Parts: sequence; structure tokens; C-alpha cells
Amino acid sequence: MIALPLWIVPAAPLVLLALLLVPQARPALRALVPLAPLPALAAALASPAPAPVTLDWLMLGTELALTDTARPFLGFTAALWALAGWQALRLLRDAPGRDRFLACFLLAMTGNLGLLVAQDIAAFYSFFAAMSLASWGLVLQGGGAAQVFAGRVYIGFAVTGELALFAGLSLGAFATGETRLAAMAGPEVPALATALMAAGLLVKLGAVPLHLWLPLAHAAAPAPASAVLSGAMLKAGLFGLMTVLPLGSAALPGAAAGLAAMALAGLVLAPALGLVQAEAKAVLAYSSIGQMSLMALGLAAGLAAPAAWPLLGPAVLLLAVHHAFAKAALFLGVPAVWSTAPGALRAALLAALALLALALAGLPATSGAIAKTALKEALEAAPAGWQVWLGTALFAASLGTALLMLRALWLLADAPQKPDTAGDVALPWLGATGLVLAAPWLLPGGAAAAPDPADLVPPGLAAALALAALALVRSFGLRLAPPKAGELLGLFEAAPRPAPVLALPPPPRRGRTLVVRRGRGAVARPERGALAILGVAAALALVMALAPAGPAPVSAPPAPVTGEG
Amino acid sequence: MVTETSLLVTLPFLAALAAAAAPRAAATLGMAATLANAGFAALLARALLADGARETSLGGWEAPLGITLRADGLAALMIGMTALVGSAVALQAMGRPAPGRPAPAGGFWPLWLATLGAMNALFLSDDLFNLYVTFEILGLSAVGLTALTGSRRALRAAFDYLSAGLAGSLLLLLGVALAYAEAGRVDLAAVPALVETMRGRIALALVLAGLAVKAALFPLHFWMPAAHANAAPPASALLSALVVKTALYVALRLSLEGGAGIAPARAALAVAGSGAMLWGAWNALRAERLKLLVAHSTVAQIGLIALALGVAGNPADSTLWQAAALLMLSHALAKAAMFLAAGRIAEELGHDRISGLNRTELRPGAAEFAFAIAAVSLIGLPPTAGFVGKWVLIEGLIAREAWIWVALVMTGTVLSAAYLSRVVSRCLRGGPHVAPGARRPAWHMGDVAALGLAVGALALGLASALPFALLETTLT
Amino acid sequence: MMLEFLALGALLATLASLPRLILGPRPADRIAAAQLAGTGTIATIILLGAATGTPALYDMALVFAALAAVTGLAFVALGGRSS
Amino acid sequence: MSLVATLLGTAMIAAGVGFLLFAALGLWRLPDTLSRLHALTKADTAGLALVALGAACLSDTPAALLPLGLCALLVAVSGATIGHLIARRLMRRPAA
Amino acid sequence: MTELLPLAILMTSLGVAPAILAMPDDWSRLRTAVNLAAAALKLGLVAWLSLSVAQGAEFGLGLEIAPGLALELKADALSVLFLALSSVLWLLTTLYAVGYLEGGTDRSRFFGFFSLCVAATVGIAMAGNLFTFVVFFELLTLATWPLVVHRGSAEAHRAGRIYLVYTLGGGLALTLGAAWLYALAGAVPFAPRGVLGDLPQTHPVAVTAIFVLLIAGVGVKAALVPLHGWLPVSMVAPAPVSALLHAVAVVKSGAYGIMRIVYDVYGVETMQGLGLAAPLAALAGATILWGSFRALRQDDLKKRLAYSTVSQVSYITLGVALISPLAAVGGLAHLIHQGIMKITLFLAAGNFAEGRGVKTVSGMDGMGRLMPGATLAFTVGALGMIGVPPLAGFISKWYLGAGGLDAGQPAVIALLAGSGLMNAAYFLPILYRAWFRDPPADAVPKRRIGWMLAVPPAVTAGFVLAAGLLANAPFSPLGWTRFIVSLEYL
Amino acid sequence: MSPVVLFDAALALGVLGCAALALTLRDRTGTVAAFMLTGLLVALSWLRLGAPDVALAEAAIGAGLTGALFLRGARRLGPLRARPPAPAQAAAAALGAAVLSAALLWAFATAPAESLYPPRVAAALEDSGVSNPVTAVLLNFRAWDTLLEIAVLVVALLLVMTLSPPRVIPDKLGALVQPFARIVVPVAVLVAGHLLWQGAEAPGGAFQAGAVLAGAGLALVLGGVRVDRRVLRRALTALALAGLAVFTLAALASQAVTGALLGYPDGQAKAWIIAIEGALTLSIAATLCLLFTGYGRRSAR
Repeated sequence: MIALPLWIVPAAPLVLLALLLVPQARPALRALVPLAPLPALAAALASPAPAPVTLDWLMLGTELALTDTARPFLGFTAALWALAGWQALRLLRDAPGRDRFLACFLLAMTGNLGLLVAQDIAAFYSFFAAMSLASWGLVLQGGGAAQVFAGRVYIGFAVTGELALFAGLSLGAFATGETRLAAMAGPEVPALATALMAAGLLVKLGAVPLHLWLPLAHAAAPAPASAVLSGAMLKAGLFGLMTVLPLGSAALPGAAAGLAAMALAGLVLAPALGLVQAEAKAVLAYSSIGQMSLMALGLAAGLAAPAAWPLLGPAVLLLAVHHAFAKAALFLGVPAVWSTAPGALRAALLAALALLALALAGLPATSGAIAKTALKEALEAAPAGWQVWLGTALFAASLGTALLMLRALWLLADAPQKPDTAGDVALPWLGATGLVLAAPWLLPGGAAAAPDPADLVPPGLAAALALAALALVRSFGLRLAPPKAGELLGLFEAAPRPAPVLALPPPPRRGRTLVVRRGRGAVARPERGALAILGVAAALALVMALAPAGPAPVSAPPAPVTGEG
Repeated sequence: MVTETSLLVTLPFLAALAAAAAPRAAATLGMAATLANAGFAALLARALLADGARETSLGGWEAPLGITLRADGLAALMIGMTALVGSAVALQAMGRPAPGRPAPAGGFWPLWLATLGAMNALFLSDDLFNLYVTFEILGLSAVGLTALTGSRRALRAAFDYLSAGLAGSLLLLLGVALAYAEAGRVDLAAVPALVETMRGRIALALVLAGLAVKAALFPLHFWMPAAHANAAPPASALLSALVVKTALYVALRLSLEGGAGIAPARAALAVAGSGAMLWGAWNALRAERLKLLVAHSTVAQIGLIALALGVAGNPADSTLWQAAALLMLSHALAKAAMFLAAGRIAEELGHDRISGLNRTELRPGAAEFAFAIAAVSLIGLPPTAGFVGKWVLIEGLIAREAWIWVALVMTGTVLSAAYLSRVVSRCLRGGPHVAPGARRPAWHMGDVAALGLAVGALALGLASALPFALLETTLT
Repeated sequence: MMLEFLALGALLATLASLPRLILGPRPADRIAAAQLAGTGTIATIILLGAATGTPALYDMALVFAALAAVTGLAFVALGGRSS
Repeated sequence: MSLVATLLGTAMIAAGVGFLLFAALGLWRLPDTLSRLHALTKADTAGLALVALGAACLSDTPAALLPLGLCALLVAVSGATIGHLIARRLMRRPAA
Repeated sequence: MTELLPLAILMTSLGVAPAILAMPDDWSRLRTAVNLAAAALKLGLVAWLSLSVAQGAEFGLGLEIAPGLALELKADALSVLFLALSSVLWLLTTLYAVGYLEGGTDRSRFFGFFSLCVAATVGIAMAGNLFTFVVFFELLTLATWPLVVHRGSAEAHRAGRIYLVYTLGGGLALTLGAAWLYALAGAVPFAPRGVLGDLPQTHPVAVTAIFVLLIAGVGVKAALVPLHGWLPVSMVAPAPVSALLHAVAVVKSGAYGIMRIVYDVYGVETMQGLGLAAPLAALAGATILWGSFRALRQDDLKKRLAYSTVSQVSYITLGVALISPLAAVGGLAHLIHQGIMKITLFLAAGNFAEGRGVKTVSGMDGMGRLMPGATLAFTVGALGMIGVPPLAGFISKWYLGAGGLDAGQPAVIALLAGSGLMNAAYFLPILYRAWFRDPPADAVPKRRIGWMLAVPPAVTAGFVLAAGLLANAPFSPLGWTRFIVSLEYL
Repeated sequence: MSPVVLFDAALALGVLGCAALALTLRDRTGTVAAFMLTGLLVALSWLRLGAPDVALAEAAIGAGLTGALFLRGARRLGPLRARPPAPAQAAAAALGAAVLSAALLWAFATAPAESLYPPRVAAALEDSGVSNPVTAVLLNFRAWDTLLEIAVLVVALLLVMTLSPPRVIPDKLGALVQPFARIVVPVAVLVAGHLLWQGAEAPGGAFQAGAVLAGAGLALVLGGVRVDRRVLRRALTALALAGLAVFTLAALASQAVTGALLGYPDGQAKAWIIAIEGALTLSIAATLCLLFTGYGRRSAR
């Protein structure tokens, strides 16, 4: 096998993007979009890993390498992008702004893939920003009011996150004097820098309360975009945190507690808010919040107990991979459902989706179960004080996920058919689903994991609760009024706004003019002139006559100041 | 052998006579004489740069008895200024008027040549009484130039000018007489002796008062705006650029000769100069007619120069007076260009109301451009000599910590920018102010002259080393 | 001494034309007064010359005399229209 | 210089000055313009002639005679002519 | 022969200006040829000069115009930085202007003053002493005024008047300060690390006052906050002029002047010794925030860009004022970066106005579909302004941030972040409208955009990208500024 | 009280009174007449002050010709319209004048009695070629001033040429004028020649001679000699201009000969001076005549 140069990972989509800018080439090249992440996939799977690349001339000196942590990330990210790209091609075949979407898609892909291999701050930050900002285009694709709102919220969070990241990185870089990303986890990085970096990344991760953009964006974006947003890009945040936090090297109990608090809040909030959503993708998005919170919890534990990190790390990674594929598959399945009319085909599809949902909920013999088990084991090493409620949290997470999945499936089952959605959008979904289902056998040590019956409890409980709720609803004729999208932000949105652009006519200003106009200068008359002559002559004579001889002061005498000094 | 000095003071008179005797050939003769004069001026400057200043005793009689012509750097600079401005103005006068405009009055050439001769004689003169006589020629010919158009306003202005000029002459003469009574001699070398006594100082005060009238120094400027505004363009240019300078030149001479003793006069000059600067600027801001604006600006600029002369201090221990000389030079070029341009603009428009400068069927032409450049020079923005002069002045004043004067100079600059921009902004009209088919005025000699002078004024700053080198050869 | 007194008298005669000059009423009266004053001045000069014994002054008197008529002539010839 | 000449001269001068004074008086006191002209032409001429003659008498050089004589002549001619012209004009245009 | 290189560079535009001014309006071919040839020639000469300077050559030419007063042209690393910017962008802007003004009136006047403007800029870049700097600085004022009022409308004239009032006032302050300094120091050549000797110790008050005057003088052009009023008003000028004002000539000259004054007149030690740096930095910071804040509220596209310039140019000042090598690198690099970004924005905005008559932010709907090329260029410029990596703006902000920390001013980071946020807030809505809104139904192409209009923004957008991407390459702006800073600080 | 003192007092009062009259009379002819009278008295004053040359010049110009010129000018002006100045102005003017006069009076009164200049003149008189110190000063020591003064006259003429006031066509004055002219003109020419020649030793000179000659010319003009014929006018003009031309050329020629501008060759000074003065006399006369007759294309009536 030819050694793959690492720079091709981000370059492949970028080159394709550049080529797509030529209008004539577009029809031929569009089909290549799903292939753009393949070099990355190849790099992730290549053995041995591709050699690091150093490009001194690029930016502030760019270094690309594929670390062990990054490798799985790169793998699932690339795969997801490929699948999503495929579906996007199908789904948006005739949509207006398709090329714009694809451009944003490719740029976001570049960023996402690139940040996984970037080793220096500038490159990482660049790729991260490219991903964040390009995703704005993905969110906005639909062009409706929801998209506009989601887009505004998204970009606000994204930019703020970017800036926090920027601030953190520059603080860190200055403190360490290094531009390597790895150095940001070092001991000499100030806490403020770490906090800022973490804040920036947590925005991306969707940690409560920085998650506000997430349900909006996922709901608004087209399904393949939601898939990569949820599957790949949220993980970029995770990846970033894993890189810049001093995991496994230093104990930061305070930070750990804070992070854990955010994670727990997410675990609680996600099902609570997700269940009342009226749209399947929104529900899925809330479930992502929950899942990501779980991973954040893992990180918190790692921060609290550095010793546990060697175990926790792989567990979190596993969870991430699992969630990536499962959630992406679910999102990809949404248009597949849309393409069908309620009936047998849709039922089959829903059944397949239910499998995925169960996997997500951690049903035994799925990747979810493997991941959860790994996490559970790893958390054993967490500090003693944490043990009490970590289990509860895990249980709550599973339960919440299961409930949300049910809700999502419920909503999907009722979704009307969208006739302009082609049937072949299901193909990428099938691919994704296959991967998820095959995961236990693909994942390292997955097949060996013994199914834990306890894992069945949450889904079961969830099903029971769901049935109870259903019964309640049916018997009392209750109807659910979906809340306004955007939680707290929805309240802001309720206020009427004249125009979405921050533009007002400039305030009127008074004219500034120096010119005195319309004056009729009175011409002095000669009689006065004669008087003036006389007066001046007399005055001058007086002055001169009375002035003492010798140097009289016109101004101050020559100053002591001289230039030569 | 006949020297360039004597040719400078005699040739213009001969040419004036010839031009008066042969009106048909007046233009040719006048142009030739003007150019020859310029040549001699250049030769003189070169000779001075090479050999330093020189004095010529006329008729072989030494100074207290006879009259001495003194050719030094300052004089040569002024002569050069006259030659330069004069050549351009002559060029303008050579040109034919635009169609439909009356032909210029025939009397221009002899009067101009007489003015030229008188000015050369004045700049070279080293004798108070002789200066008085040259002022007489100058005053009369300037009145003639003012009245050249023969319009009612012009005649009226000319009369006012004449009256004021005569009053000034009277004061001058009284002063000279008193100086003679005191010192027994009237050459400039008597000035140091004069400042020693009270009588002598009164004599100098009278002389200075007379000069102030002739220089139109505030508050004795009443005659000037009307005279300069109503004269024919070349005449206005000459009057404003050159004639008023002569009085300032003499004031500078007296300042140079008088040394420390004349300080009160310098103070008075500075005060009057500040007043002139402000008053002239104020009136220029309010003026409705273009030429009146330019004329009021002359009042202001004269004020600036007088201020510079006044604050330059004792020439024995400061070279700031050179800045004043440079300002004179710069103002001469710029103001002449401005008047020529204003004349051309008025000729094309048929009037010179500032509010009516935006005539839609006319595009701005070369004259407007020349006006704008001249304005730059007048304001004293780089790279003009005006800027260099102001710079040297300000630098010197700062070194002396004379902050009030610095502030005044600055104020004057600001004000000049303010009133000149009134016109210049209209010179740059375009867009909605110009009709699509608007014509551009054809080139005339006047445009060439105005543009040449304006560019000269602009570029003079780069060549300021030459004036300064010349001024170095000035005898004090 | 006598001559000096006479010169004074001539001068007074000259000045004595002033009342008419002031009173007018016609321009012709004023010109006549001036004319008379001219003659008086000539006389004064002659007397001064005689008193001081400087005949050079007679030349001056001659100049005055030669020019004495010019103004009057001009007045008449130009029509004397004024105010 | 003879005493006679001196006396004569002085007397003539005195008479001349007297004439002049009377001329002035006449110019002042006479009632109308035309009559005033008499004072101008006659008394005046006579006065100056007498003064000139007197001065000539007093003069010690004969060279002085010429200018004095010319003086008298010129004044006489001028006075007469001007008086005539003014009168003539007054006759034609009484308002002047 | 080579020692005349600075003069030759100056003359390529200064000499061309009168010739163009004198041409009749309808000689457009010849005029364009002369213009472009001069621009290209200058670019070549500047390239030559840059290479020579990089190899350590020194250029200096002097002309004494009064005792102790000389016009001096000098080419050092800092000059080359500014020279390169102006010559490259002049070529592009000229090309653009030729296309933009096709068929317009008074083109000879326009291009004449255009050349003069660049000549003044070049003169400023190569000024060898303070006096020369002042001379060219004022010349710039004069040369730009006709450009500002070129449209001839009442509004343009009003803008011109305001422009004059500000810049001439500034010029006056500058002149006064410079003259004062000359009076104290005799002569003030530009030399690395300052030329004041022990003056700051002997006359601290005077030296401080002079500094205030000088900075006030150049600060007007650099649009420091209380002195920035002319900049938003003068956006009524045609697009190439705005580009010139904001990117190449005027504003940059002000910023460049601050550099010269801080580095080559006062020197960093004096700046710190007299405590002048911190107030300047504070002023720059205030300008950054205020400019951004005002930009938020503008609907007029060019006005928004103008306020953005107010804000962005102060990054340069900030970089200089922080007295830290790293910040200096950032500030100096931003001189170039802001130039190429802002010119991209203005050229693109000009294209919008030309092609579709769009002059407001609210009219930008669907522009990405109507004019994709220009919108793309605009996008690149706008993102660069926000500081999105890997574009040019990021590089400067990165160094500025580091410099702020280096100087012990972590607040700079907050400043950068806050300003970046506001940048995003006023630029991203434009991008949103352009790319994600549908064009209004009545949008009809008004005029075809010729290649002369299309190419320059594309090229400058390319520069924006390249300046960021290739920041570490030897001849990048960043590389060059590192070279300069090594001279000023080591 | 001695008659001399009385005489001087009367003279002084007369000068002041006449000047005041000239300023305040509300009739133009009266003003001119008063002015003439002032001129006469001033000439007398000069005599009393021992300056016969000046007195002569004043007599010729101030008292003689200016009257005619003023009358000519008064014809073109309308009636007096200017209002007298406000009392405050008048008071201020009086104050200014008083201060100035006081200063001048004091200054002149206390000026050093002996002058430095006359001894120098006396010392150099021998080399000047003439024995009249005034002429020596005017045409030798300070000949340059004189040249310029001639230029003043020429410029005045140029001014008249430029303004071209209406030509004078005098009224027909009748039969008596011719005999008058026949007497006056020859005498005047004689006087002029005398003055010119005498200038070398005694008061007199080109100015005075020229003025007298001009007076004769005016008499001719007013007597009906037509100067408005082109040829005559041009000839007069040429004559008027020739004076300065001769003087200037002489100055240049003298420089060519001796190396000093206006430096006459040794021993020939008197010849040069007389030659120049001769030219000047004619020129001045012609100039004064032309100043009176004017150049206008339009006629007076």
C-alpha cells in the first residue's frame, strides 16, 4: 500500500471544493462529494499510521499527525461524512442552493477532518473555525424561518465559542511558548486559558447551558447535515477537550465538579425537554445532548481522578464512536422515513430505526451496551464521593435515551410523506445502520463483552412509562403543545423584531460647515480710512517715541532651549 | 561697463516709453522687455550667489552724498519674484481675450513696465528718499493699473487707492524729512543712528505708518480690496502679488537695518499683522465675489507676512526674517496665479459671484485647476514655499517659546483654508453640477500663465534652498 | 524796515482777497479773488526781494507773473461750470 | 544809490501796496461781480506796476529792471485779459 | 544607478499624474495604458527595491530645501512593507477604477489625482525624516480631496468639506508637533529605536506634548476615535476611492505614521519611559470597540465598512502601542492584512453597487446567487476581518493577542474577542443575506461587470487567503514584519 | 513787534486758513481758488525759509498749473455730495492730527541745528560741474532721484493716456486772447530759457523752466490752438516721453563711458547736465500740456 501523505486528509475535500467553484465542472464533480472523506478513512485505517507532516510555510508553521486518540475519531468522522455526503446528494438533488450546501459541507468536512490531524494551535483553530462557520451554511440550508432563527443562534454560539477558544489558545500559547496543541494540556498552562479553551469546545460539545444552539440547529438542518453535526462535529468538541484538558496528568477537582454538574444537568434536561418536542429531529438532538453529557461526565471523572483516565479514555472514546454512528444513522433515517408513505415499508423502516434506537439506549448486544459497560467499569476508578450518583446518572441517561427514542419513533411514525424525497436516500442510511449493527463485532473487544441483563432495565422501564403515558394521554384526551423552539432563546424570539439584520438608519447629524455665508462685507469708506491712517501713524509714533532704546521684547527673549542638546 | 543692476532699473523705463510711444508694438516690446528683465534678474542672482552682495554708488558719489544701489540676496530675491510673476502676467496680457469680451485696455504695457522699473529700483535702493520716489512711481502706476478697465467701480477704487497712497506718501515723506533732520543723511545706513534717538524713532514710525498704508496693513487696508477686486485680472495680479510687497520689503529692510532698536515697530507690525490676518480672513469668508475674496485673502496674507516680519525678531540674532521673505515670494506667485485664474474664470462665466461658479454648461477648466493649486500654496501646505516658510517660522517661534504667535500663525492657516475651500470645492465640481454636454473652456494664454505660476508656487518649496542661499548673501 | 512793513502790507492785501473767496457767490468772484491774490503775491515777492536785496527773487516773481493768467484763462475757457 | 531813488521807490511801493489793498477792499465791498472786476483789473495792475517800479528804483543793479518790467507787463496783460474774458462770459451766461 | 531607485519609484506615479491630468477626457486608451504601465513599472521597481533591502542594501536621497530642513527619501524594511502594499494595490485599484469609471466624466482628473495620491503614499512610505513625512502627508490630503468629491453631488462636497476639516486640522497638529520637535532636536531623521537622544530626560513635558500633537495629526488619518468623523462620511466617494482611502493610502498612512513616530522617532524605550504607550494603546482599544459598535448600526454597506475600518486600523495602532515585539509583529502585519482585506471588501461592494445597484446591507439579499464571484471575495474579506483562520486577519490578531500578553495586558485578549464578536455581528448578517436569502424578485442585472471589475477583488481575496495560509513563508507580510521588528526591538 | 515776525505770523495764519478753506468750501471753484492761494502762500513761506528753489518749483507747479488742472478736473465731477464726517470722527481726527503734529513739531524743533549733508555737498560742489548746490544735488549727486521723479511725471502721463479723459475743446474766447498770447508766450519762453540756463548757478532748473513753458503752452491751447490734431499730439507725446528717455540713455551712456551709472565724465559734467536739463524742460512742458489737454477719444462737448 502506498503510504498516504497525511495532508491529503483535509486537502481532499478542500481541493474538491475549489474545483466545485468552477460552474462548468460541477455536474461531474458533485458525485465525488461522498468520496472526499475517503482518504481520511484510509488514513485512519492505514497500518501503520501515516507519518507526521510538517509544513513550515503554512500558516504559523503547520504540523499534521495522526495520534492514537485521533485515529478512531478520524475513522468514524470520515465514514459519517461519506455517508452523509451520499445522502445529501440524493436528498438535495433538486433543492435550491444545493451547490452552496455542498460547498459548506465540504468546508465543514475539511475542518472536521483537519482538526483531527492538526498538531499545532493555528491549524487546529483554523480547522475548527472552518468547521464551525461552514456548518452555519448547513444549518441555514432550508431557508425557512426556523432555519434563520437556528442559524442566528448557531452562529452566535459558534463565534463566541471560537473567540473563547482563540483567547484560551493564545493565552496558553503565550504561557507555554509553544504552538503545539499537545502543549495546551501541560501543567504551565494557566487555568484561565484552560477554562476558555474548554468553554469554546464545550459550546461545540453541546454541554448545558451552552447547548441552546444544538436542538435548533439539528432540527433546522437537513438530515445529513444533522447527522454530521451530531455524529461528527459534536465529537470534534469532545476530541478537543480530550486534547487540551490535562486528563490523566493532573487532578482538577474543581473543574471536574463543574464539568460534572454541567453533564448531570444535561442528563436531566435532555429527556425533560426532548420529550415535549414535536419534531423527530429535535428529539434526536436532545438525545444527543444527553449522550454528550454522558461523555462529559466521563471527562469530568477523568479530571477528578487522573489515575482512572487510562481506563476512562477508551470508554469515552467507545461511547463516542458508538453514539456517532447510532445517532448519525438515526438522523439519516429520518428522510428515509419521509420518503415512504405510512404502510409496510415505513413500518419496516421504523423497525430498523428502533433497532438503532435500542442500540443507542444501550440494549445488550449492541455497541451501546459495550460502550456503557466500558464506561461503567472505568468509572469504578472515580473518586469515592462520586460513586453514589454516577450509577444513577448512567441509569438516568439510559432511561432518558430510551424515552427519547420512543418519542422520536412515535413522531416519525406519524410523519407525513414528503413526496419530493427520493427513495434512494435510504441507501446511505442502510449503510450506517449496518455499521451500527455490526459494531459489536467490529469494535475491539466488543464481541467478548458479556451482555448485562441490567442493561435491559432502562429500555424496559422506558417502554412501560411510554405505554403508561400513552394510556394517560388517550384516556384523558390530553394534547401536547410543543414548546417554542430554542428554550430560553425562544422567549427572546417572541419579541417582535423589525428586521433580522442588525441595521438601523444612521442617526441624523447636524451639518458641519465652516463657511460663513451670505455676508455683505461692508466696504470701509475712505473717510474712515483717513482717520485710520492718522490714528495708526500717531499711535506708531507714540509707541516708537516712548519705547526705550535697546532690545524690547517682541516675544520672550531667545529661549534657553536649543536643538543641539 | 553696463551692469545688470543698471539695466534692471533702466531698461523697463525705456521699454515703457517705447511702448507708450508705439502702442501697436506695445505687447511685443513689453513682452520682450519683461523677458529681458527676467534674464537680468537671473544673471543678478547668479552673480550674487557667486560673488556675494554688491553695492554700486551712482555717479560715483559715496552713500551719504549720493545714492547707492545695493544688490544683495534679499533684493535679488524680490527682483526675481517680480520678474517671475511679471513674466507670467505679461503672458496673460499677451493673450487675446475670449470671444465676446472686450479687448484689454491698451495702456497696460507702459504702466506695467513702469511698475517693473519702479519695483526694481525700489528693491535695489539703499536710500530712504529714493525709496520714497520709487513709491511715488509705483503708486501712480498702480493706480493706473487699477483704473485700467475704466469701469465706474474701478475708477472709484482707483481714486480711493490714489488718496490712500498719497496719504501714505505724505507720511513717508514726513518721516524721511524728519530722518534727514535728525541724522543729516537719508541713506539706510542712517537707520541704526535713528533708532538711538526719540526723534529718529518718530521718523521711522512715520515711515512705517506710510508703509503700512501702502502695504494695506490692517487697519489701513480699507482701500485695497476694492482696488484689487475691480482691476483687470493682470493688474490685480500685479497689484496684489507685487506692489503691496514693496512696502513689506521696505519694512523688512528697516527691520534688518534697525536691529534691536526697532523692536517696538516690529511688535506693532506683528500685532497689526495678526489683526489683518483675522480680519481679512473673516471678510474673505463672507465675500460674495470671487475677486473680492481673493483680495481679502491678500489682506490676510499680508497680515501673515507682517506678523512674520514682526515676530522674526532682531535679525542680528535670528534668521527668521528669511522665512518672512520666503512667505512673500510664495504669496506673490500664488496670489498672482489666483488672480489670473479668477480673471479667466470670470471671463468664462461672465461674472465672478462665488455662488454662481457652478455653471452647469461649463466644465471646470485649467483656470480652476490653477486656482486650486494656488490655493494650496496660499494656505501653506506642502510642498509649497509657503509651507517651508511657515515651517521655518514656526520652528523658530517654538524655539523661542512664543506660543501665542504660533497659535496665530496656525489660526491664520486654518482660516485661509476655510475661505479658500469655498472656491476650490467649486473648482472641483462635477457630477450633477455639470450638464452632460457641458463644454470645457478652451485654453488661453491666461490659463497657461496662471497654471505656470501656480505650479511654480507649488514646486517652489522644493527649490527653497535657492532663496535661502540667496538670502544668505543679504547685508545687514 | 519800511520795506518789511510794505511787504507785510502786500501780504495783507493778498490775504484780503479771502473774504471774497469765501463769500462768492459766483465762481467768477472766487476766481477773481484768486487772481487778485496772485498779483498780491507777486508784489509780496518783489517786496521781499527788495527788502532782502536778493534780485533772484524777481525771477520768481516773473515766473508767477507768467503763470498768473493760466488759471483764470482755464476757468473761462472751460466754461467754469461747477457745482 | 541815491536817496531820491530810495524815497521815490519807497513811495511808489507804498502807493502800490495801497492800490493793492484798495483793490482787495474793492473786491470785498463792491456790490456785484462785474463791478468787482474793476478792482481786479485796474487797481491791481496799477498797484503791481507801482510796486515793480518802486523795486526797480530801489534796486542797485539794472539787471533787475528786466524781470520787474516783464512782471508788470505780464500782470497788466493778464489782468486785463482775464477781466475781459470773465466779464464777457458773465454777459453771455449771467448765471455762471 | 540603484541609489536612485526610491526616486524612480516616486516618479512613476508623481510624474505620471500631471500627464494624466492634462489629457482630455476621451483619451481613455492612452490614459489607461499610461496608468497601468506606470503601476506595473512601479510594482517591478518596488520588487527590485524589496529584494535589495532584504539583502541589506540601504537607500537614501536628500534634497536640502532650507537650512537644516531636508526632503529625504529612504527605503528601509518598514518602507518596503508599506511600499509593497501600496504598489500592489495601486495596480489592482487602477485596473478596477478603469473599469468602474468607464464612460464617466472627469476621468482624467480622477486618475491624475489617483496617481498623485499614490505618489504621496509612496512618499510617505519612503520619507526619510519627519519633515518629509509631513510634506507627503499633507500632499496626500490634497490629492485625495478631489477624489472624495469626485461624484460632485452635494453630499460628496459635504463629505469633502468634512474630510478637509479633519485632515487639514490633523495636518496642522502634525506640522506643529513636527516643527516643535525640529526646534528642539534640530533634525528628526527616522532611525530604528528613536532619534531623540536625551531629550526625553531634559524636556519631558515638551516631548510628551509633541507626541500628543504628532499622534493627533496622524491619528486623524488613522481614524483614532475622536478624530475619525471624516471616514464614514467620505464613503460617498466612488468605490475605488474608498478602497484607496481605507486600504491603501489615507488610513494606512496614518497608521504608518504612528509606526514611524513610535518606532523611529521616539523609540520604544522613550515610549515606555515617558509612559506614552499605555494611553495610546488605550485610545486604540477604545477606537477598536467604538468603531465596531458603530458599524453594527449602519445599513449603508460602505458606511458599515467604513466604521469597520475605524476599528480595524486601530489594531495596527494597538500593535504598535503595546510595546512588545509580538504585538508589533501583529500590528505591522495588520497594516498589510487590513489593507488587502478592506480593499477586497470595498471592491466587492463597488461591484455590488455597479452590477446591481446595491448599496445597503438590506439590499444584499441573494447577492451570492446574483454575483457569486464578488460575493465570494467579499466573504473572504469579511471572514478575514472577523479573524477567522486561516485568513490574514487571524494572523495579525493572533500576534496581537500574544503581544498583549507579552506586554502584560491580558485585557487585549478580551478586547480582541469583544471586537471579533462585534465584527462577526456586523459582517455575518451580510454574508447571511448574500448567501442564504433569495434575491428579490425584481432584481435584474443592471450592468455587466467587466473583467476589470471582477479580477481585482478576486486577486485581493486570494491575497487574503495567501497571507494567512502562507504566513510563515519568507516573503509573506508576516515574515517581513518579523524582520522589521527584529530591527526595532533588538 | 518787528514787521518780520508779523509777516511770518500772517503768513502762517494765511497758509493754515487757506488750507482750511480749501478743505471746507462747498464750492469746487472756491476750493480750487483756495488751494491756489495756499500754494502761493506756501511758496512765500519757502522763500521765507530760505529755499528759493523750492519756492520756485512750488510757484510754477503748485500755484500755477495745478489750478488749471484742478479746474479741468472739477468740470468732470458732479456737485459735492459727501457729507461732513461725524463729530466723533472729526474729534478723533483732530486728536490724531494734534498728537502727530505735536510730535512732529517737537521733533523738528529739537532737531540738531547743523546738518551733515550741506557740508558734504559744499565739499563736492567743485566736482559737480555746477555751482548751484541744488542743481548739483538734483542732477549729479542724487540724479537718480531726479530720474525717477521724471519717471513719476511720465507715469502720470501714462495714467492720463490710460484713463483717456475727454479732450479739452475750449470755448472761443474772442479777439483779445491773441494779443495776450502774443505777449505772454514769448515772454514765457524767454523766462523758461533763462531759468534753465540759470539753474546751473542760481535757483532755477528744468522743473521750473518746464512749468513756465507749459504755462505758455496752456495759454496757447486755451487761446484756441488745436492740440487735438493727431500729429501735434503725437509729437507732444514723443516730446513728453523723450525727456526720460534721454535721461535714462544718458545714464546708461555715462556708465558705458565712466563705469558708473550717472557718473558724468570728468570735466564734462556741466555739458551733460545742461543737455539733460534741456531735454527735461521740453519734456516736462509737453507733459504738463498733455496732462491738461488729455487724450480722450471723446471730445468734451
